[in-house]
Amino acid sequence: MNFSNLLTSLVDGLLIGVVYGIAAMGLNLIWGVMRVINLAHGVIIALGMFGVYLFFSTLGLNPYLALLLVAVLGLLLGVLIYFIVIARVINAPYLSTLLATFSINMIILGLGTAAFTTTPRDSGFSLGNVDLGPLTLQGTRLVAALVTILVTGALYYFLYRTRPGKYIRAVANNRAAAELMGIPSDRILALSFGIGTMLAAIAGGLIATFFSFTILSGDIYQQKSFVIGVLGGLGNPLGALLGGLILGVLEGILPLAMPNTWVPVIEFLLFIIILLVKPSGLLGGRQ
Amino acid sequence: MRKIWLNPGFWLVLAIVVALGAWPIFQQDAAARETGFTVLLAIVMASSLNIVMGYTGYVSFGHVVFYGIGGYIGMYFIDSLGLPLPVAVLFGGLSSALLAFLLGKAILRLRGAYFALATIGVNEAARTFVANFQPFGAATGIELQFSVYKAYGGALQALWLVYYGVVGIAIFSVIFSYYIKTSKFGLGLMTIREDEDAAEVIGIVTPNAKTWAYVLSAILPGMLGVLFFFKNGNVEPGDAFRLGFSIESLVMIMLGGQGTVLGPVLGALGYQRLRGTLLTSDLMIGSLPLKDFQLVISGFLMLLIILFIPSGLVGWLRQRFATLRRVLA
Amino acid sequence: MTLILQVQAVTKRFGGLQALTKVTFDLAQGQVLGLIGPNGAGKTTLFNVINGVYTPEEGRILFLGKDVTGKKSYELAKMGMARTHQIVRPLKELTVRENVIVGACYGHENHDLISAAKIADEVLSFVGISARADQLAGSLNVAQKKRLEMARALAARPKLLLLDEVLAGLTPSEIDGMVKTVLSIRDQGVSIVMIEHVMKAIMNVSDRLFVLDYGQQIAEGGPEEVVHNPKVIEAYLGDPQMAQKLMEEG
Amino acid sequence: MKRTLSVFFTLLVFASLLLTACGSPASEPPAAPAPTEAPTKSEEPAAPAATDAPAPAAPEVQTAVIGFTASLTGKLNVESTRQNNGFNLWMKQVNDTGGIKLADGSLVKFESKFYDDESNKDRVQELYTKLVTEDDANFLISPYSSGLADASAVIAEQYGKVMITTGAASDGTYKKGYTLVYQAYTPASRYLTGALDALANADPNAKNIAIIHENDKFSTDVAVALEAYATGKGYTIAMNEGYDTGTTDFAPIINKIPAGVDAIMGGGHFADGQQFAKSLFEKGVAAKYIALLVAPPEPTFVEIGDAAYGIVGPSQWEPLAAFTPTYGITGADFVAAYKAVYNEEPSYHAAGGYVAGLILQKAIEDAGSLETEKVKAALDAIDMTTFFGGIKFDTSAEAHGLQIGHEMVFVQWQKDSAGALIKQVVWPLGGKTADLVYPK
Repeated sequence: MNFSNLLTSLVDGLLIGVVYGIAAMGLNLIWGVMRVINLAHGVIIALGMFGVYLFFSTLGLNPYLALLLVAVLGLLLGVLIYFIVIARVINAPYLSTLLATFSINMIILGLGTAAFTTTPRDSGFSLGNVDLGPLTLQGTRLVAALVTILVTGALYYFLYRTRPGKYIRAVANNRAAAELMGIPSDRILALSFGIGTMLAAIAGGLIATFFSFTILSGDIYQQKSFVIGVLGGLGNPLGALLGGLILGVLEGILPLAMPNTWVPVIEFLLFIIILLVKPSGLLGGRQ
Repeated sequence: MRKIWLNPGFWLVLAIVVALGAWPIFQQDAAARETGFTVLLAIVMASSLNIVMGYTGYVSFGHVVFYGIGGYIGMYFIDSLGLPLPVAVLFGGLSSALLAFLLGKAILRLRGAYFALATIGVNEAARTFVANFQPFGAATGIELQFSVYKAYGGALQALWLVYYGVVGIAIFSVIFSYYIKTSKFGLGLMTIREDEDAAEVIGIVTPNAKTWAYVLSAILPGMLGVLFFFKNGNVEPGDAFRLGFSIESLVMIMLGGQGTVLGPVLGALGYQRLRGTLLTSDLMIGSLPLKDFQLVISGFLMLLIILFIPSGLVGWLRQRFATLRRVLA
Repeated sequence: MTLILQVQAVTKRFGGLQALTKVTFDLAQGQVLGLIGPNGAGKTTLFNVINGVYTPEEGRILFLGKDVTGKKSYELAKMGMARTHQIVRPLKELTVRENVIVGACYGHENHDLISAAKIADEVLSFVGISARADQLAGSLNVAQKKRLEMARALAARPKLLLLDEVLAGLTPSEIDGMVKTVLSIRDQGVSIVMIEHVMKAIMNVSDRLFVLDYGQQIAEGGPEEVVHNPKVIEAYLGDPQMAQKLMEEG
Repeated sequence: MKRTLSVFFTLLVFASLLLTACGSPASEPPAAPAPTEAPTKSEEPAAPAATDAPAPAAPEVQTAVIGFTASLTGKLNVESTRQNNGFNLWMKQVNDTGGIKLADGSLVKFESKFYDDESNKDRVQELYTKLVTEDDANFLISPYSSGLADASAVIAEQYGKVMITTGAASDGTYKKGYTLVYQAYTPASRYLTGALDALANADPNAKNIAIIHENDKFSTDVAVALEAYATGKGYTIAMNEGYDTGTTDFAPIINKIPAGVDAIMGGGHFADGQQFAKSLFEKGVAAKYIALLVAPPEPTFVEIGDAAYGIVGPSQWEPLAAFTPTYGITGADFVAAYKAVYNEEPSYHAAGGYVAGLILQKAIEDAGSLETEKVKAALDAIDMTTFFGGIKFDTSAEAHGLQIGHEMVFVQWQKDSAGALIKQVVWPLGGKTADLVYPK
């Protein structure tokens, strides 16, 4: 193992880590605000992939323009799901919310399989490569990193500098108190769920610009999102980016030291250990 | 009051399971036997998970781990050591119990959604570990020679034998489930479910109680795993640790009513028959066969139940008709 | 006179916050100790420390003469300590009788279900909610829930009973009933530590009073003596209403 | 006593519940032929074939049911659907020509019965038992993957039904002592060995290969056999590692490929293979030869554009590979017929589905009967060339039913004169449509 090999692995890890980060962000936000583990997160990521793919390949829309549309659709879908389903179970034991979101997952997955089959799709989109010394970086991956940073920044600004964002944080902090202060918690929760699914859809859309995918592809990002959530602090959407980067780098570097198939074993053991030792996440975060 | 045999609720649930199990035997009908196998398997998975989820209030997404580990250990014993099936089944159950004991010591400290998340981690860690574990064949899994069935009088007899095993385990599982529910230990578990901190103050040794609940819920799935994979002739990591199977077990419990003895039984029966019917249905929706939409239909039904009768069928009946409580355990 | 509980220089901190500072007192067999102090004085924290919910940073707790510092709640329960919670914690999906049976089963006498059921019925009629025995605990009103909470603790046949504001939120006639119940519990030989804000009641019930303010003990002694202690009055001045009451009663 | 009475009452309630619950299976006694579904002996008035049958002295027509499960949902749904299409095409053709004539002069037509197995093992045995006992299937075709095929084989053997496997490539399945299971495809152990032969032919000096495969049963079997074959021929295995099923990010494992590797071989199934090829291209990996499982022969592989260029892949069958059949239709006819019905290029899964039917047809014709024993004897004796290639089964006790007549063909994505990517057969040399582009 030489230096350039390590460097390549590190950079590759960071690039995938950014993607993991944005994929986990929505899940983390929803958990933080309403204590709901959204088991439909993965399939919404997959819908985001199909959204960008379909706009691009059938309408010839630029994928990043398509991404905007997909984001808006994701927001609407989230608000819709909130009012139809989540609002009714949000005060029920957490098992209800788990199973409710899981049934949404089943419904979307069933419809998706009927509509798209499980044939892998590939957008075939490319922005060329950038060569930097020993590194070969794809344009699409760099843009994805950029978009993620922009989205994270925007989310940060939204949560900390705007009124609805502050409301969201107030509701996350103490829903009963926020309601007493006259914050319309129902609408704020709907907005949070909408933003959560929007982030999932954006993540999916970005992934579609460089990876092949099927309707089932969201699952793997959902699972990684759990790990990332625990790494970065469950409920802390901004920690998700950091958690994603850590996971990405681990996945990039670990295979240099061990057989590749052992990496997921390490990953999940690490997940359990962190949960046991510090359930609020390696990087702290609100409890 | 506390005597099991005087309670009609006990007889009702027992009779349902006995009848379900006996039907294919009286008919000597192989298709009924296979259907029965699927249903009874689901009943045992749901009933045993109910001990942790319904009685103790800990939602586990990792129940299938016990099924998978038991299955693997049993298959390993049959394939590599040539042990007879009943011994392998026992070992399967014991090794699952041991795993549950060790796991329980570690992760049962976590509460609520954190525990649920940890069990997902456990499932994935187990699957990826076994996929690398050479003695269990790593990714290739363990395959049995067709000739192993000869020792049991050929494949036909072996399939019946496995079926009798499952019937026995299923009957045992509901008696067991009922017994725990009406025992002092069960009362302690339900206290933990209602309020774990209060339970400690009352004097319930919660770490032990939870661990034992976990262990007791793990034994029967471990035994079932051996029977199932023996019957199929092979085991692979993906089949043994299928997260979806755990989730289906949760769904069955929700359908029937968590924390009741009858609920998981009816939930498992209903769910499996519904899926089975949808999968083999010839009905068409427009130009598309209904079976293409079985996932959508199942998801939709489940959503309706969660939104409108969250305590499940049995729970709902018990709430609506207080007089039925004695009958619906 | 045997000491049932000895609290020796107990200190408890939460991060930078000093919740209890070198709290020391003894409780003799069969006595009632009233624990008073303004809101936030650390009374419930003290209960949690005695009861094994929290482990103190410094000091020792002796129960029945044995050092039990750092022991878990359930270990203390097995030794004969029981408590009620300030905010009642009924096991909502269980019946009232089952709630009490749990107490008898897992207390220090370790009864089986059948003998526990007998004890439960006795205790339920003692606290006066036998009529509700087969209802789900979640369906009781506040006063009934408080009685249930007490019944569950009593069913354990404790040697030491920690009562956390069992009178709060009750009507005057309910308070009278509850006071009688507490006294008859004491008459059965159970030692009691009781947190209470209803001064009149606690002065009637307690053999001694112990006053906490900002985690410090500021007075201890007979009820009359304590309420005339200037330090106590000063402490309560932060809470004018309470000071007023003390003055009147004094 | 009140209590006894209530027990009694409960038992009564239960009994009535039970009757309703078990009502449906009870109403169709399994011994009687199911009246609506799957009639075993009847005319087929609806089928257009009915008009073909000569009116005078109509021979008795019986219907043989072929049962199988398919993965309509779940991760294997594409392969499974294509296979179904191919099979249905065969069935339609046979039925349209009036069916197969048996020794006793009667005609056999076919009907299929299939269920969704959701690509998982839970219900496979239940469904196959149902196919055999309730739907009265005469012959079975296996589910798509090896694990599921294993489970169904137990049932086929138990009820004495011949089962043709398609897609169940693992050699292990045929070494378990089954006697009625016959493999239509080349087994896993020979999936990539031809790719190595092709490499040796193009460049005798390329000796250093890396094997990177999906960590599942099928791909691991292929990789293990390939490593053994390669070491036997004096190759150096620079690395042999797996990746988890469902992997999308291949950068970490690609970074592990040692410098100076001549060839990269492996892969797994479609989705990962496609992504793997794409990542190799994007990371500018300088291997002279890349051969991957499953994905390259698929027409949609080309969606990844230039990344597909030069990739070699094994295929059970290719439309371009011109075998001269000794039995059944020609490749060109198959392609034309398939396109006419399904409006797409047939993949090898489609051809596999068709050939499964063709194998049964040949065996039934030779046996002149639908009886398992006779059909089995005929299958054991088959040695033919179809449009799909050679078909011959191992009849030894150790590996009964293993396919030994069929060879993989290897395709490579090349560029035509206009620069568009096209698929060419490059190996075996006898069937090639273009020379291997090497180094790619």
